[in-house]
Amino acid sequence: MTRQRMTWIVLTVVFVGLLVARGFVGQGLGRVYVERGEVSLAKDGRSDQGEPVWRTVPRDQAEHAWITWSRVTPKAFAEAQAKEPGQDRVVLSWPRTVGLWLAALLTLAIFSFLYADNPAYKLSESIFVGVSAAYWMVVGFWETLVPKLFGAILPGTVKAMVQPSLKVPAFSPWAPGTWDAADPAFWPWMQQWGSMAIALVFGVMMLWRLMPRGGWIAGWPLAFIVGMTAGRRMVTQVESDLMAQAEATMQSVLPVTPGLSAWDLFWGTLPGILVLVGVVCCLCYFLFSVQHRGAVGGAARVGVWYLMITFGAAFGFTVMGRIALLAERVEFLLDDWLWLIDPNHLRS
Amino acid sequence: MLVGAVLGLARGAAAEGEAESSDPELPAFHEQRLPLAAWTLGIGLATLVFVFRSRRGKPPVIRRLAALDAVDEAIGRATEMGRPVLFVPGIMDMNDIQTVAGVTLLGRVARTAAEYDAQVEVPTSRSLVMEAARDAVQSACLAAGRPEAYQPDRVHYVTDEQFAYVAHVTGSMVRERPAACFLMGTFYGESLILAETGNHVGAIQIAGTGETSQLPFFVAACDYTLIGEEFFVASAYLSGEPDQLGSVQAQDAAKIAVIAFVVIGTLVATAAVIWADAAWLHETSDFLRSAVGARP
Amino acid sequence: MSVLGRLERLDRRWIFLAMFLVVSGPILYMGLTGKLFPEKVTATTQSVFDAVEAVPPGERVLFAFDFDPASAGELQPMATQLLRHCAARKLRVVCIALWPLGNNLAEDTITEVIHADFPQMRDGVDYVNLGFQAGQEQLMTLLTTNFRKGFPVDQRGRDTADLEILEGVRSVTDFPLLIDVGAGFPGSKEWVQYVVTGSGGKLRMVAGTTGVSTPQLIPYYPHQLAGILAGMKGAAEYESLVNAKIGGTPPPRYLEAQRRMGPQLFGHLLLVALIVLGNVIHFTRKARAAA
Amino acid sequence: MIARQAVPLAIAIGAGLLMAVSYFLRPLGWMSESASEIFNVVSAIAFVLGAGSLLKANLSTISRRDRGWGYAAVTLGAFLVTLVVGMGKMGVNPSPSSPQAAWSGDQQTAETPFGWIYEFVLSPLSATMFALLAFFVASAAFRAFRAKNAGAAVLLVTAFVVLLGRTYAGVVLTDWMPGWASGLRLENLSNYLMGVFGSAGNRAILIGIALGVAATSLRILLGLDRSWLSREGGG
Repeated sequence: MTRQRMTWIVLTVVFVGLLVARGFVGQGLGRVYVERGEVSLAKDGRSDQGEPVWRTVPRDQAEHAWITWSRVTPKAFAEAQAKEPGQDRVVLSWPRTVGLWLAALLTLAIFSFLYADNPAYKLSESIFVGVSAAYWMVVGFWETLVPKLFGAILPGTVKAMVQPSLKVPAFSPWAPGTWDAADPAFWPWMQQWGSMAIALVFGVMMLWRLMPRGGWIAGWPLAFIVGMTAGRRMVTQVESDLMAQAEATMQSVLPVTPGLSAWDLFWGTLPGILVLVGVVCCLCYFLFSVQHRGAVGGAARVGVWYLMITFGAAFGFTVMGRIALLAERVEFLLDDWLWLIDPNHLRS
Repeated sequence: MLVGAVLGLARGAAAEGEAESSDPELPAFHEQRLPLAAWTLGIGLATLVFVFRSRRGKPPVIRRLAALDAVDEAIGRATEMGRPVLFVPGIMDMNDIQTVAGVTLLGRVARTAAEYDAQVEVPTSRSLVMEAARDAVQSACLAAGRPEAYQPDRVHYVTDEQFAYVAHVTGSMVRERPAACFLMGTFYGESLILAETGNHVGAIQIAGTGETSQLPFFVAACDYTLIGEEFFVASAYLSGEPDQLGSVQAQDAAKIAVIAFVVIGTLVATAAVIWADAAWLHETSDFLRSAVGARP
Repeated sequence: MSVLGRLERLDRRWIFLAMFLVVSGPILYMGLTGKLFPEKVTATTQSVFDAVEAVPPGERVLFAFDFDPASAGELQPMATQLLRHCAARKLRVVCIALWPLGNNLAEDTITEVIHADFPQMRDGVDYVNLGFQAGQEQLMTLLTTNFRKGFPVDQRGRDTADLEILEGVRSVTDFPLLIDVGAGFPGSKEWVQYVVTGSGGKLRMVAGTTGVSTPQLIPYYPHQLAGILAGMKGAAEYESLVNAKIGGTPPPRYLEAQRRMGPQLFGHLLLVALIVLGNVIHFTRKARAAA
Repeated sequence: MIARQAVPLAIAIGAGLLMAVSYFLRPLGWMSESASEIFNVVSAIAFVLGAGSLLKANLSTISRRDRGWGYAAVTLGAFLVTLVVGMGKMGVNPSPSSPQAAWSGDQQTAETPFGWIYEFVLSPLSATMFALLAFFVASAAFRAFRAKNAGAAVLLVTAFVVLLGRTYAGVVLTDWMPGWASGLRLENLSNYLMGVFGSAGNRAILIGIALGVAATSLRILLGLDRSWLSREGGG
């Protein structure tokens, strides 16, 4: 048996032992409680736009009714039980309790990668990739394709099934007789519908890659995207970075307040001069078609120093947030899962 | 349908134009963006001038960039060791210019790899980037005269989720032990996770990004880093074509113009504080500042 | 093997273990004992506190929620304490959001602070939430000329022209103080560039921001920005200042940032120690190589 | 070859020039909005290609019984389950304001299966992966922050000052300094380093990036750099 495998076994056994022990001490650990609520609705006339309006009614008169569950603290469960033992309004949620344990185990599995690659990490990595790829596809479908593409091309269906607030236009692309250029809603609709039609054509071209022949057509939408990105970034980047940063630097290095002592004047002027020198020297470092010798070389060397200070300081400032992220995960394990600490007084 | 769509867009434009131009305060041209137009045209003209000069046989000499001179060495090492080369084009989509720059660089790296007979692995975090990267690698193999070296499955999509992508890439780094890692594109928090793992498996690492918040981590953890603008000249540098080198020279010309503006602008602004009564100094200062987009 | 040799070949997993211990140790200690580590207030934080103190009671302040749940870990404690400080000073607070999810966070903060601890404050008179409006920096520019056009209705659909709290407000400069809690674009930097710089000193601004984006704001302090709460540490310092001002034993939700500072303190010290150790090894080896 | 080379180049140049020009002309202002909507939709449609690549890679690993094929099966299973649950909005109640539309409900709450997957699988995994950074920051600080040359020394001294200046310990360490030397207190020193040297460095980097982006875009729009274009296409 290798030393590494030995370490794994010892760690796992000790950990499971502690976990079992924890389960029998005090309040135990890792449970989620929920409170039941009800939604029961009946139609209450129609709005000015002809949409049905719904109001809450007693359960037996409802046309649509369902039960909701919202998360509450273990303290709320204890209080509800103390008031009325055996009540069924606040109960233990099995799906969420299982979820909490799954989340905790996945968290530990990812941390185990720090020791070495191992089956637990590989398993959670596989789950992570599969779930997240599907997750973003689902989000892309329901948040982009349905409201934008289908909303423009099949507005009636989208309104009936998904998005009742959608305004169905009075125009149809297939029936030019319905077009009314005087209607203020017409041109915005034309724009929306037109872009979605182009998007659909481009999308089909992209998917042609899956066909045995003619996959080169996917190069067209890609070319559109690359060109569009290049054209837009060319101007916006010059505006927001080049010009804005140059403007920020073109300030008087002297403090505007009159009547300062020589000492204050010196300290007040220094930052402006240092910034100017720094910007110029760093830009010299970025000169590519000039060899870094002589004056340019000297300036470039100073520029490198400035860049190193910039990176060092940014590193120092960024580290904070990183440690906070780890602290959050540790709090999740100790507080939500193991119930070892209770800083927010959720259980007592 | 496409015709109708284009027509619709054109008419939509006309209508919006009417609606807006009926407001006398809003002329068709964004006049506050006049300085921007001047800068953009200036950079464009400089590019044309220097490209033509370069074509006429005066290509500029570009200073050496150690990170890019190391590309051949890194790929050669991968070939010798029989290990793959990993290329990560960032985690953003094709509507980010850094991803576009990363994909053009992938084309250069893949060409060298095809010549050296090294395998390039490209996991991507976006479907469109996968398609663009496949195109780039395929044309690189073709240009290297080895079309059979192109294996589309080596350029594959993983997931759009930032950290699931990172989990997969770091996991496969530890398992496949690439000899060289290229991290070229837009990176956020994951930059250091990738760079430290690559370092741990002993890969030569060359990184490049324009994401200023991540540069410190790449500088600390990678062997070579293309800092900001260096990342954007990398593709031109590696191509060695006179046209592209000419455009790099245009970048320098624009940079010298910016330096001149900044130095003169600061001096004039300072002078305007010292001689507060001299109206012409204030006017000059305001003019210079408005030329870089300052609003009165 | 010598100590130096061992340290040079130190398995990085020992460093990982050390990091885990210095972060989880303080969390466990503070969680079990309820004790906090002390805070020494730095100048940037003190000036935020002073700027809020300088606004006379009854005046209005504009409070922008420009973040989302992803950065709420660092920023929510700041937002909570800033709102609590304003309410305790009897300032009238107008909340807005330039990030779509900022609106929910503003609502949560109002519930947590005003509804719970300042029930006498009246919606629409002493505080209001105008909700989210799209438009980013264009919206900011619009607010400098026509505030009500930027926010025509409040979160509950009331016309802002009828709100008592906005009586006489024509532009954003009619507020003496702007508080921005921001995580990125659009956020504090844009407020400075598009609103504060053009106000000619009429509008003062304080910002609460994440550790990652702090470097971009420091150049504006102390002229355009009267104060900055920088990341977790800024939040913790400000929390201790507000708790000291209000007095009494604060409920646990008002100690969140200070609780998070325990792991920060030891984490930073570990990093400093690691840098020192790394260089000691480096220079000792160099000296030996030279000898 | 025209359809494969010349047309895409023409499309790219046309789209790029239109986007650039539309930024200056008010009547064309709608273009950028339309273009980004087109991009979003094309990118959402292209998910099919990503899914295809994912399925193909994992299925071939499974069918070849490659090392680790079991993990490929897990990925595939997780992918399909999430996809079916999410696409069908399974177990999602309609929105209370419009119960007549069956699919109007929000599936981001933990009550729904899809929301459960987000809250208990995706979100903890993502947060934990992000938290690994704290460990890597530590190992990088030990390994990489050594004064090998002048530049590296400057880098590490700055990081050192800022790190100390951001803790209680560092603040207390230099708290004794008298008022006239308050600029040397660690917290003020770190602000000064960032505010003066850091902002000069950042400005120059941003100006450089802007020029780099403009030149890269021009190289694409002038057809100088065509390495992104497909030579053969298909695949």
